[in-house]
Amino acid sequence: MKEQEEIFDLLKEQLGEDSVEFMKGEVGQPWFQFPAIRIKEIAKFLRDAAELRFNTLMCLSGVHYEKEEELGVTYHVHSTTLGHSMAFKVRVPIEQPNVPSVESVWKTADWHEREAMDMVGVMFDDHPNLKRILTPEDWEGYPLRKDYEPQEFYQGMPTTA
Amino acid sequence: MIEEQILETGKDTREMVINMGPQHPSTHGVLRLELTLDGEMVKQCRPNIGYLHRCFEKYAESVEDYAKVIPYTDRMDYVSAMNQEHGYVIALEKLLEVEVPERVEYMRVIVAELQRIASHLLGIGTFGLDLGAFTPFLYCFTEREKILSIFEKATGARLLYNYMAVGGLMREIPEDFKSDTADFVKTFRPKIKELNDLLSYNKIFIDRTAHIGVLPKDVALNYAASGPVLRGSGVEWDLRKDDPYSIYNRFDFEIPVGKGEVGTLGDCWDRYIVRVREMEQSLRIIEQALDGMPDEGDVKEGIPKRIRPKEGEIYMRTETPRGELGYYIISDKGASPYRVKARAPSFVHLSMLPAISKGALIADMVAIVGSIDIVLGEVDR
Amino acid sequence: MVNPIKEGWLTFKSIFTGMGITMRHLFQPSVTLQYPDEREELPPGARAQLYVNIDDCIGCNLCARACPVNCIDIETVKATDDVDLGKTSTGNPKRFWLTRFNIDMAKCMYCDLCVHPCPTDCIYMVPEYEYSEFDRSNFVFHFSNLSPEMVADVKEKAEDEAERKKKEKEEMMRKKAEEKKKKELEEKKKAAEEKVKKENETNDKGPENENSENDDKE
Amino acid sequence: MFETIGNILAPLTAILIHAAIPLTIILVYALVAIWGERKIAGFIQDRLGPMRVGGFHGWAQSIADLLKLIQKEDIVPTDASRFLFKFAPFMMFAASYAAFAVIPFSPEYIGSNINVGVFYLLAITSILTLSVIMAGWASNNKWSLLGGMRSAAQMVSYEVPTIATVLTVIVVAGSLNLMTVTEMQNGNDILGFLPNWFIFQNPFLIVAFIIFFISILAESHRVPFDLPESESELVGGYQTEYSGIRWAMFMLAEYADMLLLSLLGATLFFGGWNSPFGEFMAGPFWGFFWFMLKGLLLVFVMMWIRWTLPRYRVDQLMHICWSILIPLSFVNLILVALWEMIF
Repeated sequence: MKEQEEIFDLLKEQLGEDSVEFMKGEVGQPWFQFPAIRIKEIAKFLRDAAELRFNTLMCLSGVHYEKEEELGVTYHVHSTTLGHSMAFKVRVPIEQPNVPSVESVWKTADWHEREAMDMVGVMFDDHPNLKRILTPEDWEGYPLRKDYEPQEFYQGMPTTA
Repeated sequence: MIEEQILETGKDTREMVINMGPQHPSTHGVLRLELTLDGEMVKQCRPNIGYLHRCFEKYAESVEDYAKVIPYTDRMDYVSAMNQEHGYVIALEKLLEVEVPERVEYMRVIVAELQRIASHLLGIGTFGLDLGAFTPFLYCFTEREKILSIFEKATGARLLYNYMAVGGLMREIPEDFKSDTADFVKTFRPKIKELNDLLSYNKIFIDRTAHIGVLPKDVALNYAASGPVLRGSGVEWDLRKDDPYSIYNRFDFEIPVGKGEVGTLGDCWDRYIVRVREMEQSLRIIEQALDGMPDEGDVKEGIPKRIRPKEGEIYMRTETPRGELGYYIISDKGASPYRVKARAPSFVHLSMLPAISKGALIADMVAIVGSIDIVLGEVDR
Repeated sequence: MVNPIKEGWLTFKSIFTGMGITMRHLFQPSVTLQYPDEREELPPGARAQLYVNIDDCIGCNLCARACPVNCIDIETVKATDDVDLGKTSTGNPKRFWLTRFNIDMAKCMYCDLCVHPCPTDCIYMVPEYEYSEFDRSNFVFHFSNLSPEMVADVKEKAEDEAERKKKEKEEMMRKKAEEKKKKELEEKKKAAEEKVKKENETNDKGPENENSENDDKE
Repeated sequence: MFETIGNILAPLTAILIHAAIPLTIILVYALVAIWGERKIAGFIQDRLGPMRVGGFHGWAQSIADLLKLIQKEDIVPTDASRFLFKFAPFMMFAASYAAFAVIPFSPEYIGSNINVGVFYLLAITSILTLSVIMAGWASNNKWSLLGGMRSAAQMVSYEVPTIATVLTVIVVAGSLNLMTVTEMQNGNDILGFLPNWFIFQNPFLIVAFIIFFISILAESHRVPFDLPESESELVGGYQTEYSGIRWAMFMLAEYADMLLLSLLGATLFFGGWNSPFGEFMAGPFWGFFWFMLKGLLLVFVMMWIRWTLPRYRVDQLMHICWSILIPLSFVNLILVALWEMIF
């Protein structure tokens, strides 16, 4: 069981001062922010480090930050052996939304990443099967983006009643 | 010989691709499994989902009120609507930092546990139905109806309740709620034994479910399985105990885990029996909660007039009948949430279907899908 | 050799246990009801159909705003001054004609969210569940009790009154503006007179002048 | 001239009447049994079953269903093998119906009193397998094909223990003629009061009956061996693409098959048309009554089992047949023969 601050110290030590940020909103839970390019390596470290042992990825969500014109991915991990959990994020620009896949670290990320790609449009590199999952494969646009406009016709059928 | 034939015709006649679903009696809704078969042996299984997709998350972002999302959470996992609401209101209460009255907390626990029993009854019943046992299914439904009637008295609805509000409950608790629930608990205990005799320990049922769809511990953890599926693999992990929310830390109950009694650890039977035993534990929780619930108190006083959380985000997870349901809510001080993501347990469990179904027969596929107890409303959201 | 015999014995035993249970149930009374001959009475708070007690509605639109699926459609017209719509049974004064109060029960998702905000408790769920229709448009329930002529009449009146009031307002505004102008003019005059006076006085005394200016402001 | 016509017509009429009796029995039985099964299922599941059509407990429900099914459009899938698809249900019913020819319904009535009755019956029921494969293959549906294949494997396999157990009875009786077999079970001599039925004559025949009963469950596709049409796995098995009257024919054949095998069991083990009380309540009509009662009792047990148990998987089904029932039935055959030699 480790507090968030302890995890922060540990991560700083491991990854260097400038590649980890510790953030918190006015209310709610704090999160860490990592550079997108290193996410796979960090994920592996989080899973395997003896003091952390984040063996399961609870949730992976894609977020569209409209003001900043960025896409984000939030990972929530927890450890069933040590009992602590944490959240961390990566942010990428919307023009080049590439994030390395963590599917090889946590298998559960497979479908979560497909969903994030389907809904928000984050492209996960090295994902074995990055196809749309909830919407049809030939759907246009990413529904959970804030500026999303539904297509009017899908295969000749009107999408609105 | 066959190889030559394949080269000549360009067709591999040994394998057959078959679509199980979206309209198939045992895919529990509109799940489509693309099965590659060798005879009746499944060589590859690819789940195709999205037939029930309603984009709950977009809805949640577009309605101008946090409270208006609650009826939509009901519609995710429609057989355990109470638990879905519970998670969402707890998350919002954490964001808003509101205190919840004692009576409300007890009531929420009671309805959540009743709903857990109702949901497990449905899961067990349909599982039996998938394996050809029709009668236990209807016995389970008879019991489930009793729970729904209790709910109907309390909330006015039988399936989709919209009962929990942020900081309170939508309706006053009816006077005879306690006695009704106590009656149900009393009559339900012998029914579990009957169900065990009729289905759980039936040799044919055991033959069908033991050693099938084995999910080893480490695979389960790597796939982030939760709830009865994870416990069936022998991991003692229950959010009600390990990350207590609401007032679950006040109750004394056990976490049933699979032990591989009749087959391999983590097979379909283990996942099934965990559900049966969980119902007993839920009854224990309900009894304790009925004893502890204060008789007086306004359930509506804590409801805030306006829900406007400050900027921030939260990931709140609760234990639903199907496993860990997480709500990831980002607030930007607006009237509606900036982002709501529901981490649905069925979605995660379904994603490991290809891993545990290799080499199974078609009949086993049905057993495996039944034993992980998915609800497509939640998978597709 | 022992194992298969034991297995076989267990199989038969469990089968006979199960058959014993089903045989017992064979003679138990049925738990189902022969709907529509017999009906179960729904509890009083059951959510089956929305009902609006239109006499108590004050047209505040809170229910329509609370609805997550926008199935409530309300149009109100402000009552003219010469009519008194009376009060609701809860004592709230009514100020609007309800020219339209439609609920589309085909859209409604029975969430009960519209019921709670109502200040007069006039919208609520009733346990009436048999209202299936062949045409979807029949699901739009019209609760307004005004006849179309009445609606037109009321609208016209309201428009007239609105126009009249607008005119009155304009008139008033105009008058006010005129008065203001007059006042200003007078004040200017006064100011000018005073200025002259003051100028005359300043020549005599300086500090007094400041005082008088302050007085003016007050 | 008229005499010649009379000479031809008279036996023809006789044959027709002879043939019509079992047909009537089957049709009436099927209507009653389908209604009865639904009622039994209903009562077992704490509900009532059909209640609307016809007044008392919905007795006319099957008739209404039949009328509805006749009116249905006759759908043949586009890529189906048309002739086989259309022919299969009728062939299936024909096979079950033809087998009734050698069943002795009462001391006075048997369709055809041939000396190789049992042999004929077992041979003709093998055609059922063929029609099921026919239906499964001709539908051009993958589920149907799987169902047809399963059913072929199942029926061919389970014929072996059926025949082996029938053989044990034949060993005791010493005749293949079902009428003779029945007549041999006349009287109440065992322990002074038990009827002379084969099941009481020889302890090993009880084992034989159990094996026989399990086998006929599988032969007539009843739970726990209803894999060919297991609705929760194969949608509808070989019946998936059928509708309307053709589907009704399948249903009819299935129920007829159930009755046929139950009646065979009643003949072989429970004394056929013999009254359980010796001479009391015996005679042609009472004989028919007792015979049908015994058969329907077995049918009831089949239904009762159906609404209790889950179903086996296809490999377990084969395992039960080939490594349990068949060895057991052959060992049992030897034991029965030894018992007969010693006593």
